[in-house]
Amino acid sequence: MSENGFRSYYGRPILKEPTWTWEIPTYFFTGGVAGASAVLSTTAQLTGNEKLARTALYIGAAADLVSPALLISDLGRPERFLHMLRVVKVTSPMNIGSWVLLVSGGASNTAAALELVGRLKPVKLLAEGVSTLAGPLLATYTGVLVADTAVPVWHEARRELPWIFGASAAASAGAAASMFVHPRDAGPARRLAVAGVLAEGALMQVMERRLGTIGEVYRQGEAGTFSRAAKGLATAGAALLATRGRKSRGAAVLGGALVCAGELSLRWAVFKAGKQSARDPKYVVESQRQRIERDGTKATTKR
Amino acid sequence: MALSKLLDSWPTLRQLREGDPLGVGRAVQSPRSKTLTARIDEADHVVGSVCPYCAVGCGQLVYVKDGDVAHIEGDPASPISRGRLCPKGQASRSYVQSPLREYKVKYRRPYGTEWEELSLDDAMQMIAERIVATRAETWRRQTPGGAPANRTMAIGNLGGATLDNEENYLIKKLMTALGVVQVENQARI
Amino acid sequence: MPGLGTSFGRGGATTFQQDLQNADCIVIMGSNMAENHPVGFQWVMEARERGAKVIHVDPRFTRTSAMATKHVGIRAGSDIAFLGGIANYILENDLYFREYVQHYTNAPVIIDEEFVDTEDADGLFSGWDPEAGRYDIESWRYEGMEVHGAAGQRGEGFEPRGEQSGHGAAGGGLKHGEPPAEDPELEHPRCVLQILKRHFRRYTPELVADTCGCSAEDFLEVCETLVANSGRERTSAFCYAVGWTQHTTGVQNIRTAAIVQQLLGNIGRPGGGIMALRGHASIQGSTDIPTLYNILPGYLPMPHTLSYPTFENFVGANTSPTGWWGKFESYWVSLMTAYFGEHATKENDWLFGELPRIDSDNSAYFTVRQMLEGNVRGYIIAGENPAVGHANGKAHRLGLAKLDWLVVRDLVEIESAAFWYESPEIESGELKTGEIATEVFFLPAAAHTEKDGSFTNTQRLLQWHRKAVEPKQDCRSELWFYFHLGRRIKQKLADSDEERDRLIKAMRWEYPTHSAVEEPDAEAVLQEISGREIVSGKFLSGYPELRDDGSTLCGCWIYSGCFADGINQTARRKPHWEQASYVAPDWAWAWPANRRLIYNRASADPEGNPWSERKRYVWWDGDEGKWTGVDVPDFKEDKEPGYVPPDDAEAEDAIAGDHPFVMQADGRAWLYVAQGLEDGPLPTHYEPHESPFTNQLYAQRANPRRQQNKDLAEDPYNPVADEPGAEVYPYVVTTYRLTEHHTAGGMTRTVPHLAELQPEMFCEVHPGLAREVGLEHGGWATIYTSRSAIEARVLVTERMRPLRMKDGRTVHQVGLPYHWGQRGLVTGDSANDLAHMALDPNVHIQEVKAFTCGIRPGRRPRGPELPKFVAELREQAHSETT
Amino acid sequence: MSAPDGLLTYGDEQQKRVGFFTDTSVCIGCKACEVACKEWNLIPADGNTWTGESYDNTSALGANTWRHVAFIEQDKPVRTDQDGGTALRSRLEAPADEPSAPGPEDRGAPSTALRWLMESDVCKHCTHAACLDVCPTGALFRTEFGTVVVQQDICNGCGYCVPACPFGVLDKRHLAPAPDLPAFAKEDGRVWKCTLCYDRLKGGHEPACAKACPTKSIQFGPLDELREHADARLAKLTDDGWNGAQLYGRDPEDGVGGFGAFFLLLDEPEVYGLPPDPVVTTRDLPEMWTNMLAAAGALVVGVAATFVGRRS
Repeated sequence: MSENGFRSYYGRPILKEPTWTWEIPTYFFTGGVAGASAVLSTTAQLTGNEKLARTALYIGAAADLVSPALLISDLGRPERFLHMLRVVKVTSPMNIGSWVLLVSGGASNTAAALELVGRLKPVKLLAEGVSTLAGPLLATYTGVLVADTAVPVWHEARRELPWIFGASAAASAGAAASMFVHPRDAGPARRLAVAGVLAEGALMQVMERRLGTIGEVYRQGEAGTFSRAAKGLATAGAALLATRGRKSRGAAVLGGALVCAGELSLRWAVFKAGKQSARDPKYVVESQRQRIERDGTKATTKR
Repeated sequence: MALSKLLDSWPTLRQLREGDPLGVGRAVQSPRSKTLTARIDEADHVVGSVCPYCAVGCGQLVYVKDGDVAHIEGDPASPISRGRLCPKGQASRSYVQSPLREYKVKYRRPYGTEWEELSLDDAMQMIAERIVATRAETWRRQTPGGAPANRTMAIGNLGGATLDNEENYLIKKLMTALGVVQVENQARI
Repeated sequence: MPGLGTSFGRGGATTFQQDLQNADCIVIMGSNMAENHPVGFQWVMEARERGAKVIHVDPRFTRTSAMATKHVGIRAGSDIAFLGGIANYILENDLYFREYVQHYTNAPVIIDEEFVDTEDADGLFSGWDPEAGRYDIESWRYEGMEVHGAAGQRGEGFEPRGEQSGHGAAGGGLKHGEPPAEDPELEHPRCVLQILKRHFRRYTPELVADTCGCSAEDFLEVCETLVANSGRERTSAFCYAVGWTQHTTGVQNIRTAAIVQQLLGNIGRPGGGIMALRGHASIQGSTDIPTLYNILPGYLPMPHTLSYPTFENFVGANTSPTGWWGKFESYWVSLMTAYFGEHATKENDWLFGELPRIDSDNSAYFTVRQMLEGNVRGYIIAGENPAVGHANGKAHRLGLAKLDWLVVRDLVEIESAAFWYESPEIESGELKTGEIATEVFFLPAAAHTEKDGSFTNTQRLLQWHRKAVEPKQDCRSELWFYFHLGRRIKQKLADSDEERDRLIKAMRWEYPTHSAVEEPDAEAVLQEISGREIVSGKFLSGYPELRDDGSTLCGCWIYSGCFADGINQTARRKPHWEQASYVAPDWAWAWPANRRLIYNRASADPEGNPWSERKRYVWWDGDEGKWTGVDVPDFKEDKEPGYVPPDDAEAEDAIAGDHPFVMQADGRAWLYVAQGLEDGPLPTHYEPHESPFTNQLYAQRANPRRQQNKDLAEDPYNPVADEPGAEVYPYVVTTYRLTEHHTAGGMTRTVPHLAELQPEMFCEVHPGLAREVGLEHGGWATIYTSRSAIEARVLVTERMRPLRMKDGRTVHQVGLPYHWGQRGLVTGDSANDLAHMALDPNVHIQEVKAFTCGIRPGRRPRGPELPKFVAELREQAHSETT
Repeated sequence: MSAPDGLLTYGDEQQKRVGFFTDTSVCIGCKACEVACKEWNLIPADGNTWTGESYDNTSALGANTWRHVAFIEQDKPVRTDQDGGTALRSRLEAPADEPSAPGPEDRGAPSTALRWLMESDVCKHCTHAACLDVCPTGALFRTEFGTVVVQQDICNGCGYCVPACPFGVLDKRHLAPAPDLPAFAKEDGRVWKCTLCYDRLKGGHEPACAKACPTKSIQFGPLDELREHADARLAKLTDDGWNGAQLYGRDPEDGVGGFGAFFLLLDEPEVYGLPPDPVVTTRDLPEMWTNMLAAAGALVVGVAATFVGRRS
């Protein structure tokens, strides 16, 4: 019964692995792109960078179209996707997320459409305003979504995850924009990408250190592979953007692509880490036993 | 009109109206949940029965719906089992409705390589003929030693511990009258 | 159940499950009650929660052991040594319940001086005939009593034995229920108690430890607990099942417990008794109303080829001058009237001369031999699966392949119906479908929910189950099948003048039918079983009303009254919470006479007062002048405790007021069984037919009277004990059931929700054995005997305790559930293919609880390689013998 | 006792909160509860896999197993006053070399102790239930009896409740779709778990598993009564010196506010595959939301910052 220090039931998992499939980590990425792009677009507009504003707007709108599609296809009963809007539940990040996605998606696509046809300017401005408010939420709530579970490596990282996801969103939005905007106008996008990558790198460090043993899954198995890939790709892309992004269009495109790939891998790393963490009863038992040790008492619900 | 009905049934509004702001209780209760009933309360009739497995003799209640067994559970009135059942007894419905259950007579002719169809009536007729013929050919009035025998040793009947008393009674009565003495079952203790 | 029948008078559990809650100690032995009778086990748990000791003595640590307050592991097949040791402990320390033993048992009776005990003949009783391989029991008799016979005729089947042996024995010469020679002080060297003392004297704690492989401490703890919880104030109960019966000493295992319980005064009292836990819904019913060769309903004997040319001496030999068997003739005549109506008359001896005669053994295993020898042409199987459920399944399947015709009736197509195209023998090529001549009829049967009828459960309780739905398509009840079969046969023979057809023509076979398929009315059959007055048609209230002049009919005298007043008493379902006591007499109907705890007169002292307030159950009410209590008194209601029968008294009137065992000729429980058993008046420890050990008590290793098939090629035996070649089969193997399945699996391997709970055949072995032969947990093992080899997944567990025997030898035991076969939702090899067909001599039951085997890692050989593999090992073993 | 979230929304429809007390000290491991549950709720069988894990071939709770009986073989005696036992080697460990059979000198030594723990696990119907909180559709809800139920006409199989449950109770059903689903459905796809026989409760019947349980190891009733009963039971077992007897999930102050279905265990929870100190994840949700808003704000600031400086 007692393998390496902790006891379990024939080594069987205590938690159930998340049933989510490839769509979800991919959505984390597209949602991030959509959310951050909205902010990028508006800010660009306010600072008179029309080209960047328009491109970011279109990128955001596109990402806002893909995202719900991904979510729906992951459902066990896709035909019931509207049930998400049956209620408003502040206790359910996924429910709130659905509303946010509805608002931000609706707004950004209205704005993009009006931009395209070039009419109803005030409505467009309103729509942009709305999506600018919704965007940052869309970009960060997914961090809460995964943190709000019993999976140790997710729940114990509840402080860092929204920040990491936000930084990752910023990086990918910036990178995406700098791929499609002429380097001359893509300065802010590049800086955003680079800054995002740097910030996220630092935050990952903090998170893994704080997680201790629980965090080891980020260095093991598929999660390990993805987080290493994420680091490598993002850093390389950021470096390229920083050094040659202003001069060479090609470098900008490649750099942007690398950063996007890196951010996608990051979401996959987090996703896989969750599965691995749920699979091994050790993380549940040890983290809870340690907590009892630390607090000298069992947990309570002070909500 | 239809819209307002739709809105009324929209839990988001009910959350506010029915004092369930978090949307975890009454407001989100579905139509099905509201009108849910227990299968046993829908039964056409209930029959008192006894578990067919071991000899503890647990009381069972058999719930019947549309001519089929809808559910079987323990009979609380039984002083022996007090409504409780073991996994086997509890699976009685699945037993009488087993996916492997046979509903038609199967016939295998001598040296045959597969089952053939046969009507129940023909089967009964053929079995009766076999018994009469076998009996006639192998009847012994006496043992080789000259003692009375009045029997055939060429026919046997096996089974009874899982059958009803009335069934065992007819088996023993018929076989004795036929001079079949090799009548047996598991009850060898 | 002659173990109980010969000891107490009736072949059924002496108590009822609910009463176990009143026990102060419960010994579960030869039973895995928690697993095989889980719902009945609730009453053991009730007792445990009230502070009772629960002792489980078993080769394995099972789910029952886990619930017990004490588990003692013993070697499979050493039960008599263990129980005999308890008897010795009680006798040597004078701890027996003296007043109970003096008055209520045959302890004071003096035995004939010709009697020689196994202690003095190295394991044989007097009367052993090595040629015939059987006992002449004359020397076992009570002193001063002639063993009456018909015209001096002696020979097999002469004495009433086996199932119906609870009566008749020691009949002749009893005066008012007292044998001629007794010593109430229990000191005469030839009185039963002294014989018993000498018989068990060598069953010391040390011998028990050496023979059973348990520790002397554990054994003594059991003895002390039992004794401490027996007597006036406290009672202990025994629960057993086929773990005791399925041995070549099956009946004597039960007899030993009967002796212990008599010595402790635990029979007929609340919280006491011997609870026989039976394994099928109506297995008790199928012995009461037997589908057995040697008896007729109510344990009336089938006439024997070698005895009783005339009805007079048949009746004479089976009528006990005293006790309830004194009315034998009225039971018999009423049955014949039920069978043959007006055709059976006093003039034609109630057709006695026409009745078929049996030999000493026409049991199922005898029939299989006959099949293999080509003497059986037709076989009907209804609700049994011998291809999987019987010992040496291979012999059975080969036998079926030699029949002309076979009828199988079941809910699903069981292995016994499919043997001709799907079986190990087809796989191995020993049988070829195209070469099997057997004509097979498979007829789908009706389930319990699809027919009316009664089951008799393990506590002699008849419970009616009503039809809930109509059977579909060709599905029919057995009642329908046999009724319409009989009808057709009667039609065919209606005009026959053949002598052989007289009985079938005479048979009463008119039962009302209903529904489109003409289903016979089960209640009409039950009415015939319960009995009626022929002229008035009045329903009988019980067997005291039966008459020997043909004016009453009764299909089963012990069930008489189950339809009293024209009411189906077995269908009564008054909720227990509406009844006055836990005895719940208004729930269904128990034989005899709706008594739930039998011999309950013994719950009062000889004067008729309760032994103690705590154990009050049935007592004599002096003011009312009758016996009263929470149950129906198992005694003539108004017979005073002090009643002394006059010398000319007969039958029940000859039983004294302080003799509670009213079915016995002397009204007393039998510690010593002078007549009725094939293998001895007292239980003696013998090794199983196949065991790795010699008998530590006697040169006689195994039961000398056990039935063997020495000359049958299909039933070869392993070399044993110190015989050369025994080391090829060095381990003890025991077979059993799991909670999740039922017997041969036909009722559970076909049910999805049960199949998934225990999906594969496995064997249970100790880590020590696993290391010894290299078995890997979760891997495969091949287990082999002289008969066959099977494969099973390996479950390594400390619950299979190895036992350390006298000479420091460790004995490992292999555990095998026997539920699997070739068909069903989950399949696997059948443990019974490994077992042999050596039998207990009294009831012809197989010894599947203890035999020997070899085991090795890996899967078994396939196809023709399998029989080759088995044969090679067998030859290896036997070549060393020669 | 704090009312479970949502129960008070029923007003006059509200019933007494009911639940299970599963007393493993009388569990005989017969699995009647597993079968009773499947028979009543018409749950499909889901695989004939032999595990070799003692007598447990069910392995865990899941979409098709709402009662699961765990079997644990140990070398501890049942009661502390009994003699200790020889090492019961777990199948996971390599067989040690020293013989585990008693040595010759052991002849006549009392048999060593073994115990075989059996426990029927089930959904805990938490006072503060994470699955209920995180469900985005309201498919999971608190019934008028205080139990937590997945409404199969609502669940869209988003799977959020699956990792949210600290006990791994809920799971998605991948078997063939039920009749109430559209034809194109490849698999059921919804999440299933114990409903505490919601339909039976509505009819005034006790849940199937509790009714079947031969030894009343599973007891059903009003939760406050069950808690009193459990306290008394624990006191008795402690007096009788039972090894490791403890209540699990009885405390209304614990990380999930107490279980609606709680247990009396004879060893630490993790031995039975249960978390030693579960917490409802949404306890920390407010903190997470504020944290997220900060991050979101930071994102805006960060983006804005990238426009500061040189304008081309």
